[in-house]
Amino acid sequence: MSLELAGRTWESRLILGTGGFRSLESMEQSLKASGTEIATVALRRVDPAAQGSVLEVIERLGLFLLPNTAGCYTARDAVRTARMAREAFATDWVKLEVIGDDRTLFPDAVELLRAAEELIGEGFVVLPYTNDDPILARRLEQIGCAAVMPLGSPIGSGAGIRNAYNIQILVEQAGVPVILDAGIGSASDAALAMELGCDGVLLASSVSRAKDPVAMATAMRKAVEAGFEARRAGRIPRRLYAEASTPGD
Amino acid sequence: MSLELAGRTWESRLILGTGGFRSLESMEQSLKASGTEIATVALRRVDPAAQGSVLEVIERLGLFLLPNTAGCYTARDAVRTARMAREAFATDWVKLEVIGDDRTLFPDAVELLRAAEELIGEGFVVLPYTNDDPILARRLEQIGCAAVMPLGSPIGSGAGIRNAYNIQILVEQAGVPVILDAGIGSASDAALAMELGCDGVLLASSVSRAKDPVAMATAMRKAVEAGFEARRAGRIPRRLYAEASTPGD
Amino acid sequence: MSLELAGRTWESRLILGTGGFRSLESMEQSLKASGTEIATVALRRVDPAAQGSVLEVIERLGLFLLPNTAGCYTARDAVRTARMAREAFATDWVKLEVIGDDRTLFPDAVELLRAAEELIGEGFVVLPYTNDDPILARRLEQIGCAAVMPLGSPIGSGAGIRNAYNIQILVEQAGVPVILDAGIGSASDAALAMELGCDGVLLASSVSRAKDPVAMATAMRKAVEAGFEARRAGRIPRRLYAEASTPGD
Amino acid sequence: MSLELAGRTWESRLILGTGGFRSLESMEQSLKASGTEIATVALRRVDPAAQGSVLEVIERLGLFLLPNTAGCYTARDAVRTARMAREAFATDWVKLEVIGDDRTLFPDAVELLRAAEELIGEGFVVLPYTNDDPILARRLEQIGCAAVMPLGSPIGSGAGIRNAYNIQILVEQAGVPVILDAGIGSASDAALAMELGCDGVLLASSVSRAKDPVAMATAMRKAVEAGFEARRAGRIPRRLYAEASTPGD
Amino acid sequence: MKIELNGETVELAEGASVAEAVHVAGAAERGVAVAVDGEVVPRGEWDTSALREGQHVEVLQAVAGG
Amino acid sequence: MKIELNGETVELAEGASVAEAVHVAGAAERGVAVAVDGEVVPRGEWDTSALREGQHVEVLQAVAGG
Amino acid sequence: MKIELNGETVELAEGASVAEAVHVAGAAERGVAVAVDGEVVPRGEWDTSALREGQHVEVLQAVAGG
Amino acid sequence: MKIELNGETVELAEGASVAEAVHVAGAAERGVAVAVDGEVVPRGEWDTSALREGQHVEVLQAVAGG
Repeated sequence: MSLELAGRTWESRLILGTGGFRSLESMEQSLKASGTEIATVALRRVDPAAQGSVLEVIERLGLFLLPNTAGCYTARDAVRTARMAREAFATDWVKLEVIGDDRTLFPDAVELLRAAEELIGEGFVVLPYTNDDPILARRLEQIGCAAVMPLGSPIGSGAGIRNAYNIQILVEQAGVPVILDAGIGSASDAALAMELGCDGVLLASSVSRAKDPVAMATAMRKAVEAGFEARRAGRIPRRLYAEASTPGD
Repeated sequence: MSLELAGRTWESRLILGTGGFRSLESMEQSLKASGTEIATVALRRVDPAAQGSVLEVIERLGLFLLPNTAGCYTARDAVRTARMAREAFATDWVKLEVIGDDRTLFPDAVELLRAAEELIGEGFVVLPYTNDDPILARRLEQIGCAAVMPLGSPIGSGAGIRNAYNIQILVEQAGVPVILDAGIGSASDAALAMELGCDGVLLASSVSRAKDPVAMATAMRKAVEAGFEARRAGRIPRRLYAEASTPGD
Repeated sequence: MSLELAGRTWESRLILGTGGFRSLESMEQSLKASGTEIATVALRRVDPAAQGSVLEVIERLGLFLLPNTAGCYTARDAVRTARMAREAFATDWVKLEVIGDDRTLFPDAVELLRAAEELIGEGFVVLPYTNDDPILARRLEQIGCAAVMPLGSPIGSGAGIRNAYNIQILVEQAGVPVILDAGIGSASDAALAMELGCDGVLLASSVSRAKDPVAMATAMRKAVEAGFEARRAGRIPRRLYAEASTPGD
Repeated sequence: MSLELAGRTWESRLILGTGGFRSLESMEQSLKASGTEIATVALRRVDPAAQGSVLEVIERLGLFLLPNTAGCYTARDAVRTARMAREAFATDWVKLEVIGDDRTLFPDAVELLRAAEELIGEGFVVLPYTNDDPILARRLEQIGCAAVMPLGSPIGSGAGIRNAYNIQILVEQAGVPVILDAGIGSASDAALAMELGCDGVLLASSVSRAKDPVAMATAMRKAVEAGFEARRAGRIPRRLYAEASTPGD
Repeated sequence: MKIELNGETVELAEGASVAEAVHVAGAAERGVAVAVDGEVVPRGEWDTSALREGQHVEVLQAVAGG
Repeated sequence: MKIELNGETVELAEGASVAEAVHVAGAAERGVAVAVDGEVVPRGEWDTSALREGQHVEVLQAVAGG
Repeated sequence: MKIELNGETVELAEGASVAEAVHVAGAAERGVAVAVDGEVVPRGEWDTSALREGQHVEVLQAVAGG
Repeated sequence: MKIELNGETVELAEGASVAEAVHVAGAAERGVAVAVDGEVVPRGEWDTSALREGQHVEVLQAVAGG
């Protein structure tokens, strides 16, 4: 079963960020190992000294490029960055990040909604990085976001999903795909996200900053598949006490 | 990297119990989907009415048969059952279960040690189902058990790993393979067990009693691989706050 | 050490809601047992049939009356309700609730901010019921709220504090008192809230719907004191392994 | 309601260890503030240089002295230490500790049972420090221990109760008082232990090594009372979603 | 004349005051607030402010809650 | 003579062998083990070892489990 | 004339085009976007749109991130 | 004669009593227990029980702990 986002279907439910890799080689091999079809990039001032290009890697692998608005603190910045990205990459898609502060990198609900509304009005396909508040998620959905991307814990914290209940509630109430974005630390976190009903997982640091990024990318690919299949398989209920698996016990 | 148990190597780190399946067909397909190389069986009085045979399934799939002593409450019962199993299946291997009560199905430390000592003296390869006490695990190792198999939570409870710290400590102190046995509910539990450093996972109910056992068996196969690879990949540390994945954030 | 809210000081750090009690007698005894100095009330259409009055109870106990805007889904409703409360009770204080839906009773960030801004402009002392988002909390603080009151889990759920990390972060960043509002189920939840650095706890259902509300009110009074004193006492660090308390161990 | 241990009744459900204090003064004030009626002491070789005496403190406060066998790794050592304690303090009571290793300070099930059996045969009132295994607890009860004292986490770790489910199960199955011993870090841990149904709490490091031991002792006294009263008050059930506390919400 | 009082249509004398509506609503002496067509009417004006045909009057009082 | 076979009393010919008891129990060809009065009887001795009046015979085989 | 290019003051010929600024900035052929005084300039207009003294020009390109 | 007292070799008069060893060990009046070669010696026998060459004497007292 494939993931549908804004009318396009994808075989992989894992989206990779390209930040934090030690080298373009490591990035390329990890992207390949992860099986992802979508990779995010940021926009920054031209640096003539920069070696090689993330763009070439993404094109060589035939991935779908998803620009983000990382580092924007206001709707105004985020909207301008999205417009620049549209011009630079000829894509209407944007991973919308509007950050509230630089310690938590948590989204700012008010500015996020403002930017999303503006960009949707301009015809963008908006994938907002949001917190785990189901009410905010519903607002983002109502104004026309193509998905909601709640965090599990702070970006790069590797702390996993700190409030699985909110994610569960958010998923139950969502009418668009839910992508768990930010906080994934290891494979079990990614599997849990899918078991909670998320439609996909977006991660970067857990792979790019792992001791062995390629091995972790492989692990994440399998973990997302495992969690997705486990969700569909229908797990057994949790019990306080035992339930014998051998007759007569 | 393959798992070594009592001098034999295995490609799969997932061991499946055969209890709880709705049919032999479901069992066979699930065993196949799980990729396991080892399947456990129990011994019970002959029932002439019984249709088909778990034995045929295991042989057809070319799996290694691991008899257990499920349902034994004393060392004496467990030892006798192990001897019967050796006679019936011509194997020295036994998954040793000595239960303390029928609500928790928790192992009885004293009887378990007694039975293990006796059976090892008789040349058995003993794989003991134990609790998450590192001290008991070390005693089992010291008397010659080929592995220790701590529970995550009660058999069939699907409650996952209730005390990840004890499993972590037990793994750090263990000199023989550690197989997480009992309590796995879904894929993320299996992945977590491997991330904690376990060498393998043994499960039954989470697959056999899932709505779709074959799908869950596939999920478990991938989850165990994902958790194992993630462990080796070297995860990022957990942080309270964020760590930007895009330069300049 | 006393709690300071909007220039007034209080000896008790426990605020009680008056909803959910089986009788006014039970409410009165519970309020007394809790040692609270502040009790919340709601506004509803006059019901001539209603027996007795929550107002008389609050006055008899000499408590400070804190009106809330429970049941409001828009800033407009909440503002009108607050104005009615000011007229009815001759108080500028209001516990501001603006709800996003009736299943979670989670606050609606956008409408909440709108209502808070409006009411602060009209000279109200606004105590907003908010979610555990530190960014939203800072906005509420910046526009002049006298405190922020994050939820631990949904109102009446008794699920405790589902994301202790967010509460910890919110407290670290807050410049106004933080009152843990909603989700408290038992005494340990209230103690934990204070240990996380909250300045107070607001609860209702955990006491009013307990089998023995008066006993639970007493427990909550002690738990809030215990948590507050434990926070100030400076707890020992958490360790994975042991640290002997007897010399020579 | 008072706690009954071995036929004696106690008003306080908090037992304090005397290890880890920075001074006898701090110890005395903390013991007083905790409201405890029982204090544990260890036995060591006479040190003529030692200033003052823990014994005098305990007598001055009129506390019941409970010797422990801290530092014993075998039944033989523990039994001898208990006999010495009986001789030194003219008491039949002993907190029985038989440790498995010095990193976890976890009890050794086998040696613990052996020592308990021996000491009970010699007429001791045995209060065993045990792990959170309900099966081992039942064995200790069956051979005549006056209580069982499961750990929440390693001694001095301050990690709280790592497996609340096992404590809950242990309490449900216990026929003697259950004292949560070891692992308490802060007040909420002590309250939780009582809410889980424990009859008392034994702690040392969390008070003696706190920045302000006297303040923490006060907090622990209130927390144990709060948890005990909350348990008896009958808490509300945990829900995933909200339950309005105001009519008409 | 007819007004809507707490959601129910009631008959009041022409030019009845807010105070009368409050009385009809059965409100207590204290802890009561009134809004006419969504606007709060200060207690001080209850006697003097007359109601008009078809106005919506809300009379609220304290209930346990929150 | 009477023996107890898997908990039920059955009538066998005098000096019936373990093999006959296994047959009566309806056991499959393989994956079967027998204990007489708690002692395991190796498959190799089934034909030769005769049963005596009143002995308890357990014939076990593999079942799904664990 | 002087303009501010990616935060630094640079000297360009009178009426220099956006395309020239992009060249000076050392941008790659593709994956580049330009904003002049905060307004995005479509690639199609780079050659034709002339810059004026003191304008702020931002030339951005893709970097690994997010 | 030489005995081992709390791990150290000390010289005592021939036939010195346990009580003397306790004194030498510097033990307090109360809360003290003694074991000779691993066997506890009841306080009542301290004066009367004589020590022999090479015996191991442990004199313990209460310390804060547990």
